[in-house]
Amino acid sequence: MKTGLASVIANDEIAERVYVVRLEEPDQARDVRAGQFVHVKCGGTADPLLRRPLSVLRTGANPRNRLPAGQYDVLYDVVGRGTDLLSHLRPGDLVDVLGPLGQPFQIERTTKRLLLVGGGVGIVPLVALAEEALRRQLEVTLLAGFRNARKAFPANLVPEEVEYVVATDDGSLGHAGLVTALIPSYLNWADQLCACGPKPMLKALTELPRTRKLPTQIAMEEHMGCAMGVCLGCVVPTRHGYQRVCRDGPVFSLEEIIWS
Amino acid sequence: MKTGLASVIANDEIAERVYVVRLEEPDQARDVRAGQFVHVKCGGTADPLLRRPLSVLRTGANPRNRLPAGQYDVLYDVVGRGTDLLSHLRPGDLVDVLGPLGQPFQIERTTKRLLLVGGGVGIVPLVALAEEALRRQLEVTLLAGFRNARKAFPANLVPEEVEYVVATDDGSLGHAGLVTALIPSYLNWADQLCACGPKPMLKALTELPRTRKLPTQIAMEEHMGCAMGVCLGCVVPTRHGYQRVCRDGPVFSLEEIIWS
Amino acid sequence: MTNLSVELAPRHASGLSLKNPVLAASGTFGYGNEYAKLIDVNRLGAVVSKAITLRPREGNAQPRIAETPSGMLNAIGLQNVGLNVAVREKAPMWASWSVPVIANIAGFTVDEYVRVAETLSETPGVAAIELNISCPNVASEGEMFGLSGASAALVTREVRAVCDVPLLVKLSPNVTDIVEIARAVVDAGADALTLINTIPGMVIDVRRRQPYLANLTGGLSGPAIRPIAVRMVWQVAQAVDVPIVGVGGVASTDDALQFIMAGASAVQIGTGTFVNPGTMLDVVDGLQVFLESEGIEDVNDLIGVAARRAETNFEA
Amino acid sequence: MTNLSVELAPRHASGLSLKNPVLAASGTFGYGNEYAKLIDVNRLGAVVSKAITLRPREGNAQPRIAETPSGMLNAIGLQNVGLNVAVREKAPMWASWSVPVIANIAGFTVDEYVRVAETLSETPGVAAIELNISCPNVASEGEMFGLSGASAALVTREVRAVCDVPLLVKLSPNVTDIVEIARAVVDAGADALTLINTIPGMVIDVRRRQPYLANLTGGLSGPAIRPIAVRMVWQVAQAVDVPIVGVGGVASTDDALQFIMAGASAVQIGTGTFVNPGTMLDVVDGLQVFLESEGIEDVNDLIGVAARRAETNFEA
Ligand SMILES: Cc1cc2nc3c(=O)[nH]c(=O)nc-3n(C[C@H](O)[C@H](O)[C@H](O)COP(=O)(O)OP(=O)(O)OC[C@H]3O[C@@H](n4cnc5c(N)ncnc54)[C@H](O)[C@@H]3O)c2cc1C
Ligand SMILES: Cc1cc2nc3c(=O)[nH]c(=O)nc-3n(C[C@H](O)[C@H](O)[C@H](O)COP(=O)(O)OP(=O)(O)OC[C@H]3O[C@@H](n4cnc5c(N)ncnc54)[C@H](O)[C@@H]3O)c2cc1C
Ligand SMILES: Cc1cc2nc3c(=O)[nH]c(=O)nc-3n(C[C@H](O)[C@H](O)[C@H](O)COP(=O)(O)O)c2cc1C
Ligand SMILES: Cc1cc2nc3c(=O)[nH]c(=O)nc-3n(C[C@H](O)[C@H](O)[C@H](O)COP(=O)(O)O)c2cc1C
Ligand code: FES
Ligand code: FES
Repeated sequence: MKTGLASVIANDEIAERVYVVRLEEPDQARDVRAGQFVHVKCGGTADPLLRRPLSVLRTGANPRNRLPAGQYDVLYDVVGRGTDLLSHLRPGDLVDVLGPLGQPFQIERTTKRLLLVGGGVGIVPLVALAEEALRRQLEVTLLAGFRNARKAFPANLVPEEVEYVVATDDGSLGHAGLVTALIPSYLNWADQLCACGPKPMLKALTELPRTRKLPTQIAMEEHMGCAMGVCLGCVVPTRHGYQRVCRDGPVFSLEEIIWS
Repeated sequence: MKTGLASVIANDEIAERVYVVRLEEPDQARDVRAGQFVHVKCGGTADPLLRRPLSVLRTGANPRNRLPAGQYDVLYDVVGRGTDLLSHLRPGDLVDVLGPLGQPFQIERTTKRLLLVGGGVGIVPLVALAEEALRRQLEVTLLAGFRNARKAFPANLVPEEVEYVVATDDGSLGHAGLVTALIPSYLNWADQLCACGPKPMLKALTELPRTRKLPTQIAMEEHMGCAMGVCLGCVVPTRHGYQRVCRDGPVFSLEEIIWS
Repeated sequence: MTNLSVELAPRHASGLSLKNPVLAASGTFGYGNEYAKLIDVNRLGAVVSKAITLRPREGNAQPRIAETPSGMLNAIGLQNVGLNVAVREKAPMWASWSVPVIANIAGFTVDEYVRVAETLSETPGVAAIELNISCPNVASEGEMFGLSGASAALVTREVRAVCDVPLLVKLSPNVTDIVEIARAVVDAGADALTLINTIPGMVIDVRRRQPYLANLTGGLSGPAIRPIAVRMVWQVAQAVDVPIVGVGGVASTDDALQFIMAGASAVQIGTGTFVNPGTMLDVVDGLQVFLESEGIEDVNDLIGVAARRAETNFEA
Repeated sequence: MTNLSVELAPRHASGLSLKNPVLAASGTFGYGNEYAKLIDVNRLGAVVSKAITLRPREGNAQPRIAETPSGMLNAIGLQNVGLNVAVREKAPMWASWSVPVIANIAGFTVDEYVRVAETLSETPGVAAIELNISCPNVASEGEMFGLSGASAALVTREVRAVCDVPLLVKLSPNVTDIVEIARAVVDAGADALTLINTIPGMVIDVRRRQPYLANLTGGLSGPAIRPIAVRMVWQVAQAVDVPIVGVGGVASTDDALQFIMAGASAVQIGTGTFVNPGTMLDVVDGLQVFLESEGIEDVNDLIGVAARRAETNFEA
């Protein structure tokens, strides 16, 4: 973990208002694990003030990813002022990045078949996790939900070996409807589930028909101040009181979380 | 006068931390006169908040300037956060520009030999004025003071027909010392004087040895809020009370100003 | 179809009905004509004039303004043409416009306020008066009128007595309990409240090792103060039953909606106009678009809606 | 060669001498160890802990923070581990550091404050206590202790009586007359004053038409409030003769110098650390560079220099 000035290698629009920025910062690229995030300063002035948390999509440190060892990719959807500023970055620009931060996903030792469920940009850490899992020769299925075809990430973002199943809210690509509707048919196949996406999607996981115990980890989102565990701005209610998404998470065991 | 999104055609460093940005906004290019300025939003967020006033160096509307009719040049010294943001502009970017604003220099009908005295970026409106004067076939001398050779503007910025005399504080280019020391030898030659630069330089003009009346106009600087004449932030004390640099100026008759 | 018009003085015979809830803030729009080349002033809800005092004022020495993070300090020192010139030269111009002009008035004694208010209230072209009580009171060792309920009420009452047009009182935010002041001023006869005026601030010029502004302190305005202004509008809206005009850092339609939903019947825009002269008209258009896209027929239905929702959704 | 060290409690036997005038602000640096991987905490002048209350507190519901122009609102609700855990688990860690740790304490009754202060003041590892009086006082219908001179003085006096270590009192800016509160608190025994705490603000979520924060309001911090904080430090510095710790929006060496020149003996940095974890150490280094380049031997010579200069240069 460090604060570093990462240099922009590329910054390309891969879906409607969705960009992948490739950054070079060897220490950060080396250390990052799937599910961890970086905290990015957008623009050089006091407005917008706070950094933006963004998951790491892939790192050169994993030889499976075809990018130089000192580089890593971050994917962002342009939803507000900070991400809009990022979309104007050009190769050669410097970005102030803090990270990697947070607890990564943990693949259980016994896991052979990993089911990943992502909504929107929530699939970012799952792609990273898929790469880690493939390195360990697991079978991986990624179920991904998007608003529509224009917002869907191109299939080449996902490793070839992964079974990649897409659902869109409006049916403009893949299955029509919520991605969670796809899960039941994989429940018997999978021996671990990892998910990331909007809160309603994650909450729906608690209501899946369960015939046996399926260890489930989820990556949560909350607005962040420090991302270092001090401001207590990013907490979520858990069975052991409020936990910090930035430090105790973003990855939590599903059963820990108390849903409101 | 209008608020327009001007597009950046070029943005080049012409001396140490001094840039010329070429903008395209036909209405503004058409209307602007020497001594007028534009009020430029630097960056797209609330910090820095206020626009920055910058004089126009040359406009395509004057056929003597070799640039397309809808374009104009602005020259700026990078001294703070706003001008630093400007220095990152690249061709194709859009800049929010309000103007042209303020009262231009007026060449008197009887003037034949125009003496211009500029300090630092103060020579910008004088170059514009020189172009206007040359169009009317006047003789023009421009005395320019800079901190040092690195900060001095290249001679090709000044029209060829102008006698261009440089002084630097440290003597690294041209005469050593203050530009105002050069003025006396031109006093008999000139029949009008126009000046722009730091306050001490302008004030020194009141102490020149005068053998005859030499009509003198100066362009003043003050920090600006609105640049539209409403906030009263930019006033200077004159013989008719406080006057607004943005609206009543920036060009004033030297004798109007009350120096503190 | 959708209605943008609001009433700022329902208690007053004139009503002070505006065609939309977007006003130019005092001191940031001169006497109303300076921006005429850039925007159609008659499309505004109303224009509030620069503060008018009994006698013309020179104002403070330079520097008068300083930029701060997302804000600015000003210490203009109430430079203005004075009552006589305002009546003779500005009011006739105002009378010729379709947009109502509200005269902002300032003074250093109650008597000064009263004389300015009395004259302006009888002057054609003045639709209403906005009492700026953020001025040092000569009689109280220069403490601002707006800092205590008693002195704020006193000046309001005296002005009310001579003022035939609607009376808005503009509150200083620089107080422990804005609600107390608001209540006192409403009880003293204010038809509406404007809040907030600027917040005193200081910038030190570290090179010269002294305060940057000649006046030492200046008033902070702009987006930086918006959360404070919205909070005060919210607090006061729960406590009084006259219309509130929200002001402080509005730069967009969303910002204006924040004030309206917090309880303001209208907003004023000041520093936002310096940054972008089109801000006020953009907000007028933006409110229209918002109402249409949300299927709301009347902007009045949005006033204070956040308080009503919060009651049901939070246990606060 | 140059001296950066300052004394925060000259009236107290311990002096509370710090090696430099840069402190981590309460609530923005946890219990001091969270940033250890990023910066050398022992290079700071001091660390101020998150507020400690008698019993552990869960804090408020989400959302707790909102970004605003050049600032942020927080409504954490004093979530903390409580006195017992602080004494058992945090203080021993503090005792092992060379950097002094100042325990920030909060309470809802005078008795709570007193009990927390008494225990902490006897706990090794606690170098001083900072009294956060921006808390709702249960006995006064939840009005903050810090809003009146009387209640601020009361809690200061009671805590002073049981507190053997130096006592800093942290003032709320949300008052008409910060000088009155400052004087009252100094008379009641404060060794030093910290100002300012956050300013109450609100953001409305216009999509959902309700306040964004679950707590409705939150405290505004960050660069947006810096001019207000500098002005208050300036005012208080003219009025009291104890050291002042300036806080509010410091993000650079120049910002820290503004506070020092306005009269602060030291600065705290809060939100600035969130934005850039290196801010505090950058300021320590920057102050050193400034002193050297300006040929000033002792940072103490800069404290309040702007007031001395303004007296000679302005007629204000
Ligand atoms: C651990 C974590 C990992 C994330 N990974 C990704 C990712 O890989 N790709 C991606 O596109 N997005 C990701 N997000 C969401 C991303 O942080 C927000 O979309 C982003 O902060 C929005 O910033 P903005 O300035 O564009 O939006 P604005 O709405 O202007 O932001 C205003 C404020 O709200 C915060 N905010 C807004 N939306 C969110 C959100 N969903 N989560 C947290 N804070 C938010 C911003 O950080 C900022 O402080 C992640 C969030 C978290 C907490
Ligand atoms: C009528 C006029 C014409 C000008 N023409 C030119 C020009 O052609 N080229 C050029 O390089 N500069 C010119 N200046 C000066 C230029 O406006 C400032 O250098 C610029 O505003 C500095 O902005 P900054 O953000 O880089 O500096 P900062 O110091 O960060 O600015 C902080 C604040 O101070 C103001 N400010 C700082 N210096 C000045 C100054 N000298 N005059 C006015 N405001 C200032 C800024 O506008 C801003 O509000 C002109 C000024 C005026 C008034
Ligand atoms: C340059 C300037 C001058 C002002 N003059 C006055 C004034 O004369 N009378 C008054 O009541 N308010 C005055 N104000 C305060 C504004 O009307 C407004 O209350 C404040 O600026 C907050 O709004 P804003 O953030 O939109 O600017 C002035 C503000 C500025 C920036
Ligand atoms: C997230 C957060 C939590 C805070 N918690 C406390 C606290 O527990 N006690 C306290 O006295 N001040 C607290 N503060 C106030 C800060 O210590 C400081 O006074 C304020 O943030 C202004 O400084 P800044 O602009 O540098 O952040 C908190 C501030 C923030 C942003
Ligand atoms: S963001 Fe500050 S504790 Fe998590
Ligand atoms: S800058 Fe506002 S009056 Fe000149």
